[in-house]
Amino acid sequence: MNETIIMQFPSSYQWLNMIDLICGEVTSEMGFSHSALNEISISVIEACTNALEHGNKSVEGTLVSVIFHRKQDQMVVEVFDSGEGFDYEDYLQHIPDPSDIHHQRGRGIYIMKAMMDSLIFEKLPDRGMKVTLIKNVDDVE
Amino acid sequence: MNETIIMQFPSSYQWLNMIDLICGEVTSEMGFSHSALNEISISVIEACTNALEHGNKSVEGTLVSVIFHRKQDQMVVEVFDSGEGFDYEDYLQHIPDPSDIHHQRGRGIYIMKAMMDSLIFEKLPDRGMKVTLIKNVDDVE
Amino acid sequence: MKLRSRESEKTVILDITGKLMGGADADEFRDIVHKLIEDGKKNIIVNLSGVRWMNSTGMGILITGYTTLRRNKGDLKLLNVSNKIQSILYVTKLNLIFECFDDEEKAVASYR
Amino acid sequence: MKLRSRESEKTVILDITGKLMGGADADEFRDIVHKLIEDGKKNIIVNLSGVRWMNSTGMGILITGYTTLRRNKGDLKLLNVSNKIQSILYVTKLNLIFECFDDEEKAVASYR
Ligand SMILES: Nc1ncnc2c1ncn2[C@@H]1O[C@H](COP(=O)(O)OP(=O)(O)O)[C@@H](O)[C@H]1O
Ligand SMILES: Nc1ncnc2c1ncn2[C@@H]1O[C@H](COP(=O)(O)OP(=O)(O)O)[C@@H](O)[C@H]1O
Repeated sequence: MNETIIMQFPSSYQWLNMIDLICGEVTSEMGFSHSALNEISISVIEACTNALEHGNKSVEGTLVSVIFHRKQDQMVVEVFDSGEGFDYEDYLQHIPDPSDIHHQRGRGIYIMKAMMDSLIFEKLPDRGMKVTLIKNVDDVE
Repeated sequence: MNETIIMQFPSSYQWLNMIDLICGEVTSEMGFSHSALNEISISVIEACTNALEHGNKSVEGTLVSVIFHRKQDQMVVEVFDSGEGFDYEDYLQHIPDPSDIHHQRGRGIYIMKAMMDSLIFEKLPDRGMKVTLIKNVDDVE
Repeated sequence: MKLRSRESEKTVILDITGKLMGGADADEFRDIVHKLIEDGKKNIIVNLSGVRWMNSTGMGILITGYTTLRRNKGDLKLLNVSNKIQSILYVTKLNLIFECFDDEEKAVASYR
Repeated sequence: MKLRSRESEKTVILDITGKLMGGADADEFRDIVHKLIEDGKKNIIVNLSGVRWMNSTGMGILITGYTTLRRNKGDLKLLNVSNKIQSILYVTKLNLIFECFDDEEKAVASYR
Protein backbone atom coordinates (compact mmCIF):
# COMPACT_ATOMS: atom_id res chain seq x y z
CA MET A 1 0.00 0.00 0.00
CA ASN A 2 1.29 3.44 -0.96
CA GLU A 3 1.08 5.48 2.20
CA THR A 4 3.39 8.40 1.55
CA ILE A 5 2.30 11.73 2.98
CA ILE A 6 4.26 14.83 2.05
CA MET A 7 4.08 18.17 3.82
CA GLN A 8 5.89 21.46 3.33
CA PHE A 9 5.60 24.58 5.47
CA PRO A 10 7.34 27.92 6.07
CA SER A 11 10.07 28.17 8.74
CA SER A 12 7.88 29.52 11.51
CA TYR A 13 6.91 28.07 14.90
CA GLN A 14 3.27 28.75 14.14
CA TRP A 15 3.05 25.64 11.95
CA LEU A 16 4.30 23.17 14.53
CA ASN A 17 0.81 22.64 15.90
CA MET A 18 -0.26 21.54 12.43
CA ILE A 19 2.65 19.09 12.38
CA ASP A 20 1.48 17.69 15.70
CA LEU A 21 -2.03 17.17 14.29
CA ILE A 22 -0.70 15.54 11.11
CA CYS A 23 1.58 13.22 13.09
CA GLY A 24 -1.35 12.13 15.21
CA GLU A 25 -3.50 11.44 12.17
CA VAL A 26 -0.82 9.73 10.06
CA THR A 27 0.47 7.49 12.83
CA SER A 28 -2.99 6.43 13.96
CA GLU A 29 -4.08 5.77 10.34
CA MET A 30 -0.93 3.70 9.95
CA GLY A 31 -1.97 1.66 12.97
CA PHE A 32 0.42 2.82 15.68
CA SER A 33 -0.48 2.61 19.35
CA HIS A 34 -1.26 5.71 21.35
CA SER A 35 2.07 5.81 23.16
CA ALA A 36 4.10 5.26 19.97
CA LEU A 37 1.99 7.99 18.42
CA ASN A 38 2.96 10.43 21.18
CA GLU A 39 6.63 9.57 20.83
CA ILE A 40 6.58 9.96 17.05
CA SER A 41 4.76 13.27 17.30
CA ILE A 42 7.10 14.68 19.97
CA SER A 43 10.17 13.61 17.98
CA VAL A 44 8.94 14.96 14.64
CA ILE A 45 8.17 18.27 16.35
CA GLU A 46 11.76 18.35 17.69
CA ALA A 47 13.17 17.62 14.25
CA CYS A 48 10.98 20.32 12.69
CA THR A 49 11.90 22.81 15.41
CA ASN A 50 15.60 22.22 14.62
CA ALA A 51 14.99 22.39 10.87
CA LEU A 52 13.24 25.74 11.00
CA GLU A 53 15.35 27.24 13.76
CA HIS A 54 18.92 25.97 13.37
CA GLY A 55 18.69 24.84 9.73
CA ASN A 56 16.67 27.55 8.05
CA LYS A 57 17.35 30.13 10.80
CA SER A 58 13.69 31.15 10.50
CA VAL A 59 14.55 32.95 7.25
CA GLU A 60 11.46 34.08 5.34
CA GLY A 61 10.90 32.11 2.18
CA THR A 62 12.62 28.96 3.42
CA LEU A 63 10.58 25.80 3.81
CA VAL A 64 10.69 22.69 5.95
CA SER A 65 9.60 19.44 4.27
CA VAL A 66 8.34 16.36 6.04
CA ILE A 67 7.75 12.98 4.41
CA PHE A 68 5.93 10.23 6.25
CA HIS A 69 5.88 6.67 5.01
CA ARG A 70 5.30 3.18 6.21
CA LYS A 71 8.04 0.79 5.11
CA GLN A 72 7.07 -2.78 5.95
CA ASP A 73 7.74 -2.95 9.66
CA GLN A 74 8.71 0.66 10.15
CA MET A 75 7.28 4.12 10.25
CA VAL A 76 9.79 6.41 8.57
CA VAL A 77 9.66 10.20 8.83
CA GLU A 78 12.13 12.38 6.95
CA VAL A 79 12.56 16.06 7.83
CA PHE A 80 14.41 18.37 5.43
CA ASP A 81 15.73 21.88 5.77
CA SER A 82 17.85 24.02 3.46
CA GLY A 83 20.45 25.22 5.96
CA GLU A 84 24.16 24.62 6.32
CA GLY A 85 23.93 21.57 8.55
CA PHE A 86 26.14 20.93 11.56
CA ASP A 87 28.74 18.49 12.83
CA TYR A 88 26.28 15.88 14.04
CA GLU A 89 28.88 13.14 14.35
CA ASP A 90 30.68 15.16 16.96
CA TYR A 91 27.44 16.29 18.60
CA LEU A 92 26.12 12.72 18.92
CA GLN A 93 29.27 11.81 20.88
CA HIS A 94 28.62 14.58 23.39
CA ILE A 95 24.90 14.85 23.93
CA PRO A 96 24.42 16.84 27.13
CA ASP A 97 22.56 15.42 30.14
CA PRO A 98 18.91 16.47 29.60
CA SER A 99 18.22 16.63 33.34
CA ASP A 100 20.90 19.30 33.86
CA ILE A 101 18.76 22.31 34.68
CA HIS A 102 21.60 24.76 34.11
CA HIS A 103 21.03 24.45 30.38
CA GLN A 104 17.89 25.94 28.90
CA ARG A 105 18.38 24.24 25.53
CA GLY A 106 19.99 21.14 24.06
CA ARG A 107 17.41 18.40 24.72
CA GLY A 108 15.89 17.93 21.25
CA ILE A 109 18.31 15.37 19.85
CA TYR A 110 18.42 13.50 23.16
CA ILE A 111 14.63 13.20 23.13
CA MET A 112 14.51 12.03 19.50
CA LYS A 113 17.18 9.41 20.13
CA ALA A 114 15.41 8.18 23.24
CA MET A 115 11.97 7.98 21.66
CA MET A 116 12.81 6.66 18.19
CA ASP A 117 14.35 3.32 17.26
CA SER A 118 16.69 5.00 14.85
CA LEU A 119 17.73 8.59 14.16
CA ILE A 120 19.86 9.34 11.11
CA PHE A 121 21.42 12.69 10.19
CA GLU A 122 22.62 13.37 6.65
CA LYS A 123 24.07 16.41 4.97
CA LEU A 124 22.37 16.84 1.61
CA PRO A 125 24.68 17.02 -1.44
CA ASP A 126 23.90 20.62 -2.26
CA ARG A 127 22.69 22.35 0.86
CA GLY A 128 20.50 21.39 3.78
CA MET A 129 20.03 18.60 6.26
CA LYS A 130 17.91 15.48 6.20
CA VAL A 131 16.95 13.91 9.51
CA THR A 132 15.35 10.47 9.35
CA LEU A 133 13.29 9.22 12.28
CA ILE A 134 12.35 5.53 12.37
CA LYS A 135 9.96 3.76 14.70
CA ASN A 136 9.71 -0.05 14.53
CA VAL A 137 6.50 -1.92 14.14
CA ASP A 138 6.84 -3.85 17.40
CA ASP A 139 5.39 -0.74 18.93
CA VAL A 140 2.31 -1.26 16.78
CA GLU A 141 -0.76 -2.56 18.56
CA MET B 1 4.90 36.87 4.37
CA ASN B 2 5.49 33.54 2.74
CA GLU B 3 2.62 31.40 3.94
CA THR B 4 2.54 28.57 1.44
CA ILE B 5 1.65 25.18 2.85
CA ILE B 6 1.94 22.15 0.57
CA MET B 7 0.41 18.76 1.22
CA GLN B 8 0.36 15.52 -0.76
CA PHE B 9 -1.51 12.34 0.13
CA PRO B 10 -2.57 9.02 -1.45
CA SER B 11 -5.98 8.73 -3.15
CA SER B 12 -7.83 7.27 -0.22
CA TYR B 13 -10.76 8.59 1.85
CA GLN B 14 -8.84 7.85 5.03
CA TRP B 15 -6.75 11.01 4.62
CA LEU B 16 -9.66 13.42 4.36
CA ASN B 17 -9.81 13.82 8.12
CA MET B 18 -6.21 15.01 8.03
CA ILE B 19 -7.17 17.53 5.34
CA ASP B 20 -9.97 18.79 7.58
CA LEU B 21 -7.49 19.28 10.45
CA ILE B 22 -4.97 21.04 8.21
CA CYS B 23 -7.63 23.34 6.76
CA GLY B 24 -8.69 24.30 10.28
CA GLU B 25 -5.15 25.03 11.33
CA VAL B 26 -4.08 26.87 8.17
CA THR B 27 -7.18 29.05 7.92
CA SER B 28 -7.12 29.99 11.60
CA GLU B 29 -3.36 30.74 11.46
CA MET B 30 -4.06 32.88 8.41
CA GLY B 31 -6.63 34.80 10.44
CA PHE B 32 -9.95 33.61 9.05
CA SER B 33 -13.13 33.68 11.11
CA HIS B 34 -14.68 30.50 12.40
CA SER B 35 -17.48 30.42 9.85
CA ALA B 36 -15.15 31.12 6.91
CA LEU B 37 -12.90 28.40 8.31
CA ASN B 38 -15.78 25.91 8.21
CA GLU B 39 -16.68 26.86 4.65
CA ILE B 40 -13.09 26.59 3.44
CA SER B 41 -12.64 23.23 5.13
CA ILE B 42 -15.90 21.80 3.75
CA SER B 43 -15.06 23.00 0.24
CA VAL B 44 -11.47 21.73 0.25
CA ILE B 45 -12.75 18.35 1.45
CA GLU B 46 -15.19 18.30 -1.51
CA ALA B 47 -12.43 19.17 -3.96
CA CYS B 48 -10.17 16.48 -2.48
CA THR B 49 -12.99 13.93 -2.54
CA ASN B 50 -13.47 14.62 -6.26
CA ALA B 51 -9.73 14.55 -6.92
CA LEU B 52 -9.19 11.16 -5.35
CA GLU B 53 -12.47 9.62 -6.47
CA HIS B 54 -13.29 11.00 -9.93
CA GLY B 55 -9.83 12.22 -10.89
CA ASN B 56 -7.49 9.53 -9.60
CA LYS B 57 -10.27 6.90 -9.42
CA SER B 58 -8.76 5.78 -6.10
CA VAL B 59 -5.92 4.12 -8.04
CA GLU B 60 -3.10 2.98 -5.78
CA GLY B 61 0.04 5.03 -6.19
CA THR B 62 -1.77 8.18 -7.32
CA LEU B 63 -1.54 11.29 -5.17
CA VAL B 64 -3.67 14.33 -4.48
CA SER B 65 -1.81 17.60 -3.89
CA VAL B 66 -3.13 20.59 -2.02
CA ILE B 67 -1.48 24.00 -1.89
CA PHE B 68 -2.69 26.65 0.53
CA HIS B 69 -1.58 30.23 0.31
CA ARG B 70 -2.61 33.66 1.35
CA LYS B 71 -2.52 36.13 -1.52
CA GLN B 72 -3.05 39.66 -0.21
CA ASP B 73 -6.79 39.76 0.36
CA GLN B 74 -7.50 36.14 -0.51
CA MET B 75 -7.04 32.65 0.78
CA VAL B 76 -6.23 30.47 -2.23
CA VAL B 77 -6.34 26.68 -2.15
CA GLU B 78 -5.32 24.62 -5.18
CA VAL B 79 -6.22 20.93 -5.43
CA PHE B 80 -4.48 18.75 -8.03
CA ASP B 81 -5.18 15.25 -9.27
CA SER B 82 -3.64 13.24 -12.10
CA GLY B 83 -6.82 12.02 -13.76
CA GLU B 84 -8.39 12.68 -17.15
CA GLY B 85 -10.49 15.64 -16.10
CA PHE B 86 -14.09 16.24 -17.16
CA ASP B 87 -16.17 18.68 -19.15
CA TYR B 88 -16.58 21.20 -16.35
CA GLU B 89 -17.78 23.98 -18.61
CA ASP B 90 -20.77 21.91 -19.52
CA TYR B 91 -21.24 20.67 -15.94
CA LEU B 92 -21.19 24.19 -14.50
CA GLN B 93 -24.11 25.11 -16.80
CA HIS B 94 -26.19 22.25 -15.45
CA ILE B 95 -25.47 21.89 -11.74
CA PRO B 96 -28.30 19.79 -10.30
CA ASP B 97 -30.58 21.05 -7.52
CA PRO B 98 -28.84 19.95 -4.30
CA SER B 99 -32.13 19.65 -2.42
CA ASP B 100 -33.44 17.02 -4.88
CA ILE B 101 -33.46 13.95 -2.67
CA HIS B 102 -33.78 11.59 -5.62
CA HIS B 103 -30.08 12.00 -6.28
CA GLN B 104 -27.62 10.50 -3.85
CA ARG B 105 -24.64 12.31 -5.37
CA GLY B 106 -23.86 15.48 -7.28
CA ARG B 107 -23.70 18.13 -4.55
CA GLY B 108 -19.93 18.69 -4.25
CA ILE B 109 -19.46 21.35 -6.89
CA TYR B 110 -22.66 23.12 -5.85
CA ILE B 111 -21.39 23.34 -2.27
CA MET B 112 -17.95 24.61 -3.31
CA LYS B 113 -19.48 27.27 -5.54
CA ALA B 114 -21.88 28.36 -2.80
CA MET B 115 -19.26 28.54 -0.07
CA MET B 116 -16.28 29.99 -1.94
CA ASP B 117 -15.99 33.39 -3.59
CA SER B 118 -14.44 31.84 -6.65
CA LEU B 119 -14.06 28.31 -7.98
CA ILE B 120 -11.86 27.72 -11.02
CA PHE B 121 -11.42 24.43 -12.90
CA GLU B 122 -8.47 23.88 -15.21
CA LYS B 123 -7.29 20.93 -17.23
CA LEU B 124 -3.55 20.58 -16.74
CA PRO B 125 -1.42 20.56 -19.92
CA ASP B 126 -0.30 16.96 -19.57
CA ARG B 127 -2.80 15.10 -17.48
CA GLY B 128 -4.86 15.90 -14.40
CA MET B 129 -7.11 18.62 -13.06
CA LYS B 130 -6.45 21.68 -10.97
CA VAL B 131 -9.28 23.13 -8.93
CA THR B 132 -8.68 26.54 -7.35
CA LEU B 133 -10.81 27.65 -4.42
CA ILE B 134 -10.67 31.29 -3.37
CA LYS B 135 -12.12 32.94 -0.29
CA ASN B 136 -11.98 36.74 0.01
CA VAL B 137 -10.61 38.58 2.94
CA ASP B 138 -13.81 40.41 3.76
CA ASP B 139 -14.72 37.22 5.54
CA VAL B 140 -11.68 37.67 7.76
CA GLU B 141 -12.38 38.80 11.29
CA MET C 1 -17.63 4.92 10.31
CA LYS C 2 -18.56 3.10 13.49
CA LEU C 3 -22.24 2.41 14.05
CA ARG C 4 -24.07 1.38 17.19
CA SER C 5 -27.80 0.76 17.22
CA ARG C 6 -30.06 1.08 20.25
CA GLU C 7 -33.81 1.42 20.81
CA SER C 8 -35.86 3.93 22.75
CA GLU C 9 -39.65 3.55 22.77
CA LYS C 10 -40.65 2.82 19.17
CA THR C 11 -37.57 4.39 17.62
CA VAL C 12 -34.13 3.14 16.70
CA ILE C 13 -31.20 5.43 17.43
CA LEU C 14 -28.10 4.92 15.30
CA ASP C 15 -25.04 6.36 17.00
CA ILE C 16 -22.47 7.07 14.34
CA THR C 17 -18.88 7.95 15.17
CA GLY C 18 -15.92 8.76 12.97
CA LYS C 19 -16.04 9.29 9.26
CA LEU C 20 -19.09 9.27 7.02
CA MET C 21 -17.80 10.00 3.56
CA GLY C 22 -18.26 7.29 0.98
CA GLY C 23 -16.54 4.07 0.09
CA ALA C 24 -17.63 1.21 2.33
CA ASP C 25 -19.77 3.50 4.52
CA ALA C 26 -22.50 3.79 1.87
CA ASP C 27 -23.02 0.01 1.60
CA GLU C 28 -22.93 -0.50 5.34
CA PHE C 29 -25.47 2.21 6.04
CA ARG C 30 -27.83 1.03 3.28
CA ASP C 31 -27.68 -2.56 4.56
CA ILE C 32 -28.55 -1.46 8.08
CA VAL C 33 -31.49 0.62 6.89
CA HIS C 34 -32.83 -2.33 4.86
CA LYS C 35 -32.44 -4.67 7.81
CA LEU C 36 -34.31 -2.27 10.10
CA ILE C 37 -37.16 -1.95 7.60
CA GLU C 38 -37.37 -5.76 7.32
CA ASP C 39 -37.67 -5.92 11.10
CA GLY C 40 -40.48 -3.38 10.97
CA LYS C 41 -38.36 -0.65 12.55
CA LYS C 42 -38.93 2.48 10.54
CA ASN C 43 -38.58 5.36 13.00
CA ILE C 44 -34.92 6.16 12.82
CA ILE C 45 -32.84 8.79 14.55
CA VAL C 46 -29.26 9.19 13.36
CA ASN C 47 -27.15 10.57 16.20
CA LEU C 48 -24.21 12.47 14.72
CA SER C 49 -22.64 13.68 17.97
CA GLY C 50 -19.55 11.61 17.13
CA VAL C 51 -19.19 13.00 13.60
CA ARG C 52 -17.24 16.25 13.43
CA TRP C 53 -17.53 16.69 9.68
CA MET C 54 -18.93 14.97 6.61
CA ASN C 55 -18.60 15.44 2.87
CA SER C 56 -21.41 15.58 0.32
CA THR C 57 -20.96 11.85 -0.26
CA GLY C 58 -21.72 11.22 3.40
CA MET C 59 -24.73 13.49 3.12
CA GLY C 60 -25.84 11.42 0.11
CA ILE C 61 -25.70 8.29 2.26
CA LEU C 62 -28.12 9.89 4.73
CA ILE C 63 -30.38 11.08 1.89
CA THR C 64 -30.64 7.58 0.44
CA GLY C 65 -31.49 6.25 3.90
CA TYR C 66 -34.12 8.96 4.23
CA THR C 67 -35.79 8.27 0.89
CA THR C 68 -35.76 4.50 1.48
CA LEU C 69 -37.42 4.93 4.86
CA ARG C 70 -39.98 7.44 3.58
CA ARG C 71 -40.96 5.05 0.79
CA ASN C 72 -41.61 2.50 3.53
CA LYS C 73 -43.66 4.95 5.61
CA GLY C 74 -40.82 5.55 8.01
CA ASP C 75 -38.59 8.55 8.64
CA LEU C 76 -34.96 9.44 9.32
CA LYS C 77 -34.24 12.37 11.62
CA LEU C 78 -30.91 13.83 12.69
CA LEU C 79 -29.64 14.39 16.21
CA ASN C 80 -26.64 16.50 17.35
CA VAL C 81 -25.56 17.96 14.03
CA SER C 82 -22.15 19.72 14.15
CA ASN C 83 -21.64 23.24 12.81
CA LYS C 84 -19.93 21.94 9.70
CA ILE C 85 -22.70 19.47 8.91
CA GLN C 86 -25.28 22.17 9.58
CA SER C 87 -23.53 24.45 7.06
CA ILE C 88 -23.83 21.72 4.43
CA LEU C 89 -27.53 21.18 5.25
CA TYR C 90 -28.23 24.91 4.93
CA VAL C 91 -26.35 25.56 1.73
CA THR C 92 -28.01 22.59 0.01
CA LYS C 93 -31.43 23.38 1.54
CA LEU C 94 -31.53 19.83 2.85
CA ASN C 95 -32.33 21.40 6.23
CA LEU C 96 -35.88 21.60 4.83
CA ILE C 97 -35.85 17.83 4.35
CA PHE C 98 -34.19 16.50 7.49
CA GLU C 99 -35.77 17.17 10.87
CA CYS C 100 -32.90 18.01 13.22
CA PHE C 101 -32.75 17.84 17.03
CA ASP C 102 -30.25 18.80 19.72
CA ASP C 103 -32.07 16.84 22.38
CA GLU C 104 -32.49 13.08 22.21
CA GLU C 105 -35.68 13.07 24.29
CA LYS C 106 -37.33 15.54 21.95
CA ALA C 107 -36.22 13.53 18.93
CA VAL C 108 -37.72 10.35 20.41
CA ALA C 109 -40.89 12.22 21.44
CA SER C 110 -41.35 13.47 17.87
CA TYR C 111 -42.11 9.88 16.81
CA ARG C 112 -44.86 9.38 19.41
CA MET D 1 1.12 31.29 24.29
CA LYS D 2 -1.63 32.97 26.29
CA LEU D 3 -0.96 33.56 29.95
CA ARG D 4 -3.35 34.47 32.76
CA SER D 5 -2.16 35.01 36.30
CA ARG D 6 -4.25 34.51 39.44
CA GLU D 7 -3.56 34.05 43.14
CA SER D 8 -4.65 31.45 45.63
CA GLU D 9 -3.43 31.74 49.25
CA LYS D 10 0.27 32.57 49.02
CA THR D 11 0.75 31.11 45.57
CA VAL D 12 0.47 32.47 42.06
CA ILE D 13 -1.14 30.23 39.44
CA LEU D 14 -0.16 30.90 35.84
CA ASP D 15 -2.75 29.45 33.46
CA ILE D 16 -1.05 28.89 30.13
CA THR D 17 -2.99 28.07 26.98
CA GLY D 18 -1.86 27.37 23.44
CA LYS D 19 1.69 26.98 22.29
CA LEU D 20 4.81 27.01 24.46
CA MET D 21 7.66 26.41 22.08
CA GLY D 22 10.15 29.19 21.74
CA GLY D 23 10.35 32.48 19.91
CA ALA D 24 8.56 35.25 21.83
CA ASP D 25 7.25 32.83 24.48
CA ALA D 26 10.65 32.57 26.19
CA ASP D 27 11.00 36.34 26.71
CA GLU D 28 7.44 36.74 27.86
CA PHE D 29 7.67 33.95 30.41
CA ARG D 30 11.02 35.18 31.76
CA ASP D 31 9.67 38.72 32.16
CA ILE D 32 6.67 37.49 34.12
CA VAL D 33 8.81 35.38 36.43
CA HIS D 34 11.10 38.35 37.11
CA LYS D 35 8.12 40.60 37.79
CA LEU D 36 6.64 38.08 40.23
CA ILE D 37 9.95 37.78 42.10
CA GLU D 38 10.20 41.59 42.32
CA ASP D 39 6.72 41.61 43.84
CA GLY D 40 7.83 39.01 46.36
CA LYS D 41 5.70 36.28 44.81
CA LYS D 42 7.86 33.20 44.59
CA ASN D 43 5.49 30.27 44.99
CA ILE D 44 4.47 29.56 41.42
CA ILE D 45 2.19 26.92 39.93
CA VAL D 46 2.14 26.65 36.14
CA ASN D 47 -1.20 25.24 35.04
CA LEU D 48 -0.72 23.46 31.70
CA SER D 49 -4.27 22.17 31.26
CA GLY D 50 -4.55 24.33 28.14
CA VAL D 51 -1.31 23.09 26.59
CA ARG D 52 -1.72 19.88 24.57
CA TRP D 53 1.93 19.55 23.62
CA MET D 54 5.25 21.35 23.98
CA ASN D 55 8.69 21.00 22.44
CA SER D 56 12.00 20.87 24.26
CA THR D 57 12.33 24.63 23.77
CA GLY D 58 9.10 25.12 25.71
CA MET D 59 10.42 22.78 28.38
CA GLY D 60 13.58 24.91 28.51
CA ILE D 61 11.45 27.99 29.18
CA LEU D 62 9.95 26.26 32.23
CA ILE D 63 13.39 25.11 33.39
CA THR D 64 14.77 28.64 33.27
CA GLY D 65 11.75 29.83 35.25
CA TYR D 66 12.36 27.05 37.75
CA THR D 67 16.05 27.81 38.26
CA THR D 68 15.40 31.55 38.54
CA LEU D 69 12.77 30.98 41.21
CA ARG D 70 14.87 28.45 43.12
CA ARG D 71 17.77 30.89 43.19
CA ASN D 72 15.36 33.34 44.80
CA LYS D 73 14.12 30.81 47.35
CA GLY D 74 10.92 30.17 45.44
CA ASP D 75 9.66 27.21 43.44
CA LEU D 76 7.85 26.40 40.19
CA LYS D 77 5.50 23.41 40.17
CA LEU D 78 3.44 22.00 37.33
CA LEU D 79 -0.29 21.36 37.27
CA ASN D 80 -2.30 19.30 34.74
CA VAL D 81 0.48 17.96 32.59
CA SER D 82 -0.71 16.28 29.34
CA ASN D 83 0.47 12.80 28.30
CA LYS D 84 2.81 14.26 25.71
CA ILE D 85 4.41 16.68 28.15
CA GLN D 86 4.69 13.88 30.72
CA SER D 87 6.55 11.74 28.18
CA ILE D 88 9.07 14.54 27.69
CA LEU D 89 9.49 14.97 31.45
CA TYR D 90 10.11 11.24 31.90
CA VAL D 91 12.51 10.73 29.03
CA THR D 92 14.63 13.70 30.14
CA LYS D 93 14.32 12.79 33.86
CA LEU D 94 13.04 16.29 34.49
CA ASN D 95 10.16 14.60 36.32
CA LEU D 96 12.65 14.37 39.20
CA ILE D 97 13.02 18.16 39.12
CA PHE D 98 9.48 19.42 38.65
CA GLU D 99 6.83 18.60 41.21
CA CYS D 100 3.66 17.76 39.24
CA PHE D 101 0.02 17.81 40.36
CA ASP D 102 -3.31 16.82 38.86
CA ASP D 103 -5.28 18.65 41.50
CA GLU D 104 -5.06 22.40 41.98
CA GLU D 105 -5.97 22.27 45.67
CA LYS D 106 -3.18 19.84 46.38
CA ALA D 107 -0.74 21.96 44.41
CA VAL D 108 -1.70 25.06 46.42
CA ALA D 109 -1.60 23.08 49.68
CA SER D 110 1.95 21.94 48.90
CA TYR D 111 3.12 25.53 49.41
CA ARG D 112 1.56 25.86 52.90
N1 LIG E 1 18.76 20.81 11.25
C1 LIG E 1 19.83 21.36 11.89
N2 LIG E 1 20.64 22.22 11.25
C2 LIG E 1 21.71 22.78 11.86
N3 LIG E 1 22.04 22.54 13.15
C3 LIG E 1 21.28 21.68 13.86
C4 LIG E 1 20.14 21.04 13.27
N4 LIG E 1 19.58 20.24 14.21
C5 LIG E 1 20.33 20.39 15.31
N5 LIG E 1 21.37 21.25 15.12
C6 LIG E 1 22.42 21.63 16.09
O1 LIG E 1 22.39 20.71 17.16
C7 LIG E 1 22.22 21.37 18.41
C8 LIG E 1 21.43 20.53 19.39
O2 LIG E 1 20.08 20.40 18.98
P1 LIG E 1 18.97 19.97 20.01
O3 LIG E 1 19.46 18.80 20.80
O4 LIG E 1 17.71 19.80 19.29
O5 LIG E 1 18.87 21.17 21.06
P2 LIG E 1 18.50 22.72 20.83
O6 LIG E 1 17.74 22.83 19.56
O7 LIG E 1 17.69 23.09 22.03
O8 LIG E 1 19.82 23.45 20.80
C9 LIG E 1 21.57 22.70 18.05
O9 LIG E 1 21.84 23.69 19.00
C10 LIG E 1 22.19 23.00 16.70
O10 LIG E 1 23.43 23.60 16.85
N1 LIG F 1 -11.37 16.18 -10.32
C1 LIG F 1 -12.30 15.64 -11.13
N2 LIG F 1 -11.93 14.81 -12.13
C2 LIG F 1 -12.85 14.24 -12.93
N3 LIG F 1 -14.16 14.47 -12.83
C3 LIG F 1 -14.61 15.28 -11.86
C4 LIG F 1 -13.71 15.91 -10.96
N4 LIG F 1 -14.44 16.68 -10.11
C5 LIG F 1 -15.72 16.53 -10.46
N5 LIG F 1 -15.85 15.69 -11.51
C6 LIG F 1 -17.12 15.31 -12.19
O1 LIG F 1 -18.12 16.20 -11.78
C7 LIG F 1 -19.25 15.49 -11.25
C8 LIG F 1 -19.91 16.28 -10.16
O2 LIG F 1 -19.10 16.40 -9.03
P1 LIG F 1 -19.74 16.75 -7.63
O3 LIG F 1 -20.66 17.92 -7.79
O4 LIG F 1 -18.62 16.93 -6.67
O5 LIG F 1 -20.65 15.53 -7.21
P2 LIG F 1 -20.29 13.97 -7.00
O6 LIG F 1 -18.83 13.89 -6.71
O7 LIG F 1 -21.14 13.55 -5.85
O8 LIG F 1 -20.67 13.28 -8.26
C9 LIG F 1 -18.67 14.17 -10.79
O9 LIG F 1 -19.63 13.14 -10.77
C10 LIG F 1 -17.58 13.92 -11.81
O10 LIG F 1 -18.11 13.33 -12.97
